[in-house]
Amino acid sequence: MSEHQHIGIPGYLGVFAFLFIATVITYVVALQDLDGMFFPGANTLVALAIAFTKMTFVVLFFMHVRWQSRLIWLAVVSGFFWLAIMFAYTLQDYLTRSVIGY
Amino acid sequence: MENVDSINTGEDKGEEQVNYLTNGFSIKSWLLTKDHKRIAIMYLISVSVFFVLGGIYAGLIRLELLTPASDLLESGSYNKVFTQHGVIMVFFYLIPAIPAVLGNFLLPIMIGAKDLAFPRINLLSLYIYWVGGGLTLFALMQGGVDTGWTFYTPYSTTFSNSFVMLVGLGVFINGFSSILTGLNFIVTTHTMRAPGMTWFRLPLFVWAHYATSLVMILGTPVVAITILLLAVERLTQTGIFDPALGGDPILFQHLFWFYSHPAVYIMILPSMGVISELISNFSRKKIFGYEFIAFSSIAIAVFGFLVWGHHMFVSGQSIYAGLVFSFLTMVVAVPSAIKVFNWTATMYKGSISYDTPMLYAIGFLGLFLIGGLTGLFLGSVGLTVHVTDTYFVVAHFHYVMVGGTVLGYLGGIHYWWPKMTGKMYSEFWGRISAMLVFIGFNLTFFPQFILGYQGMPRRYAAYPEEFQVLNIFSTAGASVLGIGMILPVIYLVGSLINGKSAGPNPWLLPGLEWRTASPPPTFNFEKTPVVTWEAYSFGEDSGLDIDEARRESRVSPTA
Amino acid sequence: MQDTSWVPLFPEGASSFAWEVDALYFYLIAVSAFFAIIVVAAVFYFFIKYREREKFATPPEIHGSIPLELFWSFVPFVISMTIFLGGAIVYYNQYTIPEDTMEIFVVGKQWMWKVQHGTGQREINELHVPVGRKVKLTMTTEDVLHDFYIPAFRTKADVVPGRYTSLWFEATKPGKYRLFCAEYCGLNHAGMGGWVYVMEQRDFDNWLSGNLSNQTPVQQGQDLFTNKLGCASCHAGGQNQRGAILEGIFGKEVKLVGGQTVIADEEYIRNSILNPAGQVVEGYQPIMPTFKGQVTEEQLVALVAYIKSLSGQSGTTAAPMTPAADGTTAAPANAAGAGK
Amino acid sequence: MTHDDKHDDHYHPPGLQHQFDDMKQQMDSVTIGMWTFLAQEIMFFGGLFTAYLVFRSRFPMAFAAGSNHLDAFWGWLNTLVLIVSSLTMALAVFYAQKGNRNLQVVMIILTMIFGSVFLGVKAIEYTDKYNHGLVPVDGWNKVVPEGEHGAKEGESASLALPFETRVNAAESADGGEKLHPNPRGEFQITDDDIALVTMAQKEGYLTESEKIGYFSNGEIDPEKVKGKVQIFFWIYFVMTGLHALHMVIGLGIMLWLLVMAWRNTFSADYYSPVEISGLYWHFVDIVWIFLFPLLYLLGRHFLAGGH
Ligand code: HEA
Ligand code: HEA
Ligand code: HEC
Ligand code: CUA
Ligand SMILES: [Cu+2]
Repeated sequence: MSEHQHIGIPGYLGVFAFLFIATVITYVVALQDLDGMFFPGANTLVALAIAFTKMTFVVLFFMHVRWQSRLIWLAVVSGFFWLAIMFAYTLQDYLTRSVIGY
Repeated sequence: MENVDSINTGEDKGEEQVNYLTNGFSIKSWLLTKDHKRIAIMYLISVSVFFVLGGIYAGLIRLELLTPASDLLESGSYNKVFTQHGVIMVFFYLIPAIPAVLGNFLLPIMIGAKDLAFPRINLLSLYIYWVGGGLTLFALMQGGVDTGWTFYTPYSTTFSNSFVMLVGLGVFINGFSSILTGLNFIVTTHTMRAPGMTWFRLPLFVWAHYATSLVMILGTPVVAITILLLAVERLTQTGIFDPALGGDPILFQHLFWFYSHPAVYIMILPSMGVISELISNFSRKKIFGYEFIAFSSIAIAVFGFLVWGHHMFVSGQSIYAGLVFSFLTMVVAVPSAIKVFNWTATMYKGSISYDTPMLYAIGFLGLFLIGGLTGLFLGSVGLTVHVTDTYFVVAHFHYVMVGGTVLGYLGGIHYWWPKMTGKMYSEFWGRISAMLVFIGFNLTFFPQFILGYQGMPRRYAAYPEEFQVLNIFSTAGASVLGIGMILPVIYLVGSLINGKSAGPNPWLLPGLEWRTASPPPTFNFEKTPVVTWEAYSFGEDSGLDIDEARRESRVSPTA
Repeated sequence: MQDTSWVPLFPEGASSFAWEVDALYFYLIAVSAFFAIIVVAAVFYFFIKYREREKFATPPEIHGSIPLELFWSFVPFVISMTIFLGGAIVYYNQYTIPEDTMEIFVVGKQWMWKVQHGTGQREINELHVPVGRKVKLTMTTEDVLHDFYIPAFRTKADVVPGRYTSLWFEATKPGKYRLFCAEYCGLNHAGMGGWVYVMEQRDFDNWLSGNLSNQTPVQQGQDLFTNKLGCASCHAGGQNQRGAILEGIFGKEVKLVGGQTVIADEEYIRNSILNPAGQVVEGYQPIMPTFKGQVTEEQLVALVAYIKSLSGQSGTTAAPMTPAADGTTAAPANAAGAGK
Repeated sequence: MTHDDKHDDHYHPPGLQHQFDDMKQQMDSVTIGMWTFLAQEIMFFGGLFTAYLVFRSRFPMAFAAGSNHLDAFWGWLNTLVLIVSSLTMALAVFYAQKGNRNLQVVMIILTMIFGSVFLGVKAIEYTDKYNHGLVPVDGWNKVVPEGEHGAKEGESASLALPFETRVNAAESADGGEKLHPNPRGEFQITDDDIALVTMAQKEGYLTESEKIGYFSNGEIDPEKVKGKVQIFFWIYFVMTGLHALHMVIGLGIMLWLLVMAWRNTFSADYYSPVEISGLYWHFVDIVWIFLFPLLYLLGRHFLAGGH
């Protein structure tokens, strides 16, 4: 398995630089009215997309998943998959309610 | 097969071997042990205490329901009694029962490991269980809870005057015990298998525990956080579940059932694992459709997460959601069906013994069948609208939980008793009590189906008179059931004193656990076994010396 | 529609979709019986036929069979889909509310049901509906979850605080049916029930236009107290009662929160019913709801008469209070024709 | 405990526990174990995220209003702090693998420092919420007697500059700490929040459930809006509180690592404790990566964009 695989110091710094820039972008973008410019929810979408990308980088490089066995990949993916199940099936109720009450 | 033989002779009748029980007698050697077998024994004792307590509550419930009026217990106490019965039975008995006792004891042995991957975490999980259980018992002594085991809001957050926080805390803490057990099992199954023990040579018991562990890992944290939110809301009197504060009680139900439906599979899957072992071994035949049983466990674990909304059909969730959850509920029933059919097919052309564990297994088949099929009634959304929150549900879940899991647990305890203690129990009393449990059980809970369809709501301290006759049957059955459950306690404990010595392999079975001494030594095997045979193979390749055993069987304890 | 009255231990069905639920139920019983008989018969047959004949035998190995597996996965799947479809159809009928309904409002409260008709008529723990009319209940609750359940109509729905849920039915047979609270709601959950009266339209109109009665005021008051208004759910006696003790108070001094005392005369009792928060008895929470607008003047008179009788006043023999759970005498006179 | 020793008759590399056969098995077990644990953690926080999701989808404006009371600058700073700590953590693992004790120790200490800075900033933020009556529990806020205040009412809603929350804006306008009167330490919102909702109503942004959620008799009801903002803060405190708890636990683990690293325990052959503690640390970082936009940023554009 992981015979000390990693991206070395430059690699780590590179990932860090990416995370840094992404954080700045998140912040700046949050102050723009993307909802008005594009479509409602655009702000949310962008913010979450950036967060997701950041997470992916941390998981792959800082947490070395990039070099791990399929099993570890499976563990990572299933964690998020289950989370998605919880979101999807809960919302499936809320979003299909009639508006009586709330 | 030399390695097999060398394993098989755990009983080189020479010096009394040191086994895990005789390896240190001080209290400290128990409390600080890292041996999974000792931890399992401590779990066995603790779980039994909770079972007896839960059983006493059950007795009180049944006594109160003998008459329509609420006379033995006034409604406040009755509410506490059934709540505590549910909480104790579910969280402190049924969920830990098979995994933490039988799984803990046997899983490492069955895969040929020295111990679980993380023995200290295993011990920690026991301590967490004790702390959680202790807190709950403390809360009960302070006055108990009356919210129902489901803790529905806003009653639990705002209206109940009972010890919701304390019990919630107990359940919350206990959850981590279950998470850690699951974690240990997953890792152990992945990394600790003996040479030659491939995935498809694993006993189905191990597969079942693997599937269970998945549910424990992915489900339990959700109920933990939910109960935490509930406690914080109760503490601060603001929050997200009480509509008076702008919250939403249905969100609580979603979060609660996201765990608690999969939790029913935490309860049943290990028992199904036990049944696979029992049916195959006591028919002395390879299990029919090994892969299908193995994968159906995983399928149940995964799809079990998609159906929680079937507990909320009338809760006010959207009609659309109700339909989707109903559909998925039907889909999860299929893997269970596959298992039932495979078990039945396994008996075909077997050589079936009538020993106690097998009686329990047959009992399981019948009762789980009824419990599962009535689950379909409940999953069929149009029908549930009528029967939900009635005794139909009560009957359903006792059929699966008692008829399924408890019977599987008892069968397993009998089956592995010689391994765990080195002593044979009394076969005569074993059979008697198995029959009593079966009869008493049906008498108790079958009438409740009828009551339920007639419309008797659950959690009622007093009920209209027209329901009394069936309730009398139910209470009578519970008495028989109670006797059936007490008996094993007596004769099993008795066997420790005067039971016959069991020998490493009293039934001459191929599983790895039967290839080491009874009770096993601390590190399970004298030498790491090398597995060269398929699971449940009784033929040539299993290396069992049948002729020798036959010759000996004239003096064998099972004769 | 089928007639189920011959089935032993079977509940009466009295709504337009009750028969659908029953049909689904019988279908499921048939499916269950089918599988149960197959499996149990096979198990028993094998159990006996292949019992152990010699110790430690090694019967032939059978690994399994893919076609068989597929067969017994596919068949249950198909059958379970029919169950789902059946359930879905019935559910759809139960929960999609038709047009042209008669709307009635229901408010749940620990531990009583308050019902208000479109015409303003109010009742407690009772529901009067005409036969053959589609009725829609719009429901909510003041405190915790409850569940409005009428077994004979084969329908129920949770009542959720902070929002409305609804339920509809069309009663098909005049009669008197049980009403339960089916969602656990605390102390007196088991007592939170009553009756549904299904009446011919003419009787129903009569009922709506007034509550004639030939009971004495004390009897009428007792009836109101224990059944109709649900006073007994708080004042029924026992240790857990949340309301003030009413036996023997009449004419005595009552200590109020804030230290005042008042004499419990007619006026005081009347005020206590209409404006309970105004004079709160010491040692109690001000939880008694106001009954203003729910009790007519006649009823007030009757209530006062009854409470007086609890203190042995005005020549009437003091009637011991009966528990709230027993609601069997509740039928008003003009609804009697509706019962069978 | 005694039986361990009896068993130890063959060679054990340092750090190998009795139940394992070799280091690889141990390393695999520990890694799988940690990832399984993290999957568990995902679901643990997942329950909270679900709650957030449900309420935000229902009351976006109240959440925007709540979000605007948070100081996005602090949140942003903390994100950076955590990212840096993640970097140092990754480097700690790197040096552990290299067997470089000194740099390893340095990196662990740096990680701990950044972790503490994060907690410090959190403490500042919490205090700020306490002072401004934003703790969602009545009576748990700073008591500001009537008369001692001087807060400005009716700030324009579009005043917030980058790096400034509206609370700051309102205060800096007067130059100095001015608080609303809060004699009973209740949860409070400002007129700006109501203004935001009113604005959204005018522009037709309110969803159906919001109309039910904020209105009484056809009018915006400040009490009801307040209730919804309160839910936001309740979720905010629970989420960040649990996250902070994880940070504290993480610091504890770091301390333990520091001791071990100091004693030069780790080498190219045995570094799994650093590696798996790193996994935990990064995970906690990831949670924050999501908390930051969800709690601090979403809805901010309603103000900045100047609707
Ligand atoms: C061990 C625990 C356990 C198990 C295994 C199950 C298994 C199932 N349960 Fe049960 N259930 C509970 C414990 C359990 N349940 C509890 C505790 C509650 C109540 C909680 C509370 O409210 O307090 C409950 C409540 C409950 C409800 C909600 C009732 C209500 O409150 O309204 C529903 C609804 O769908 C349901 C359905 C099912 C189904 C479809 C299965 C299926 O998995 C069953 C599958 C098995 C079979 C189907 C039998 C074998 C199959 C065949 C022989 C072939 C024929 C099959 C077909 C034609 C498909 N259960
Ligand atoms: C593992 C789970 C489990 C188990 C094993 C049992 C076992 C039993 N249960 Fe329970 N039950 C639940 C889980 C379980 N139950 C749950 C979750 C609820 C719902 C709670 C809620 O609504 O919140 C419930 C509710 C419930 C009710 C409905 C209460 C109501 O809604 O008002 C009833 C009523 O009959 C009942 C009865 C029984 C009986 C007779 C047994 C018997 O099988 C018990 C037999 C065992 C013993 C009797 C113990 C051994 C014997 C002794 C220790 C000797 C001393 C005792 C006597 C002599 C009586 N249970
Ligand atoms: C929800 C519970 C509840 C219900 C229902 C209820 N009460 Fe009460 N009642 C109380 C409580 C609590 C008090 C004492 C505090 C107070 O005076 O408000 C009280 C006080 C009274 C008093 C004054 C008693 C005294 O000792 O002076 C009278 C009279 C009374 N109730 C009559 C009635 C009648 C008549 C009804 C039905 C129409 C009724 N109550 C229904 C809870 C209830
Ligand atoms: Cu109301 Cu139960
Ligand atoms: Cu379920």
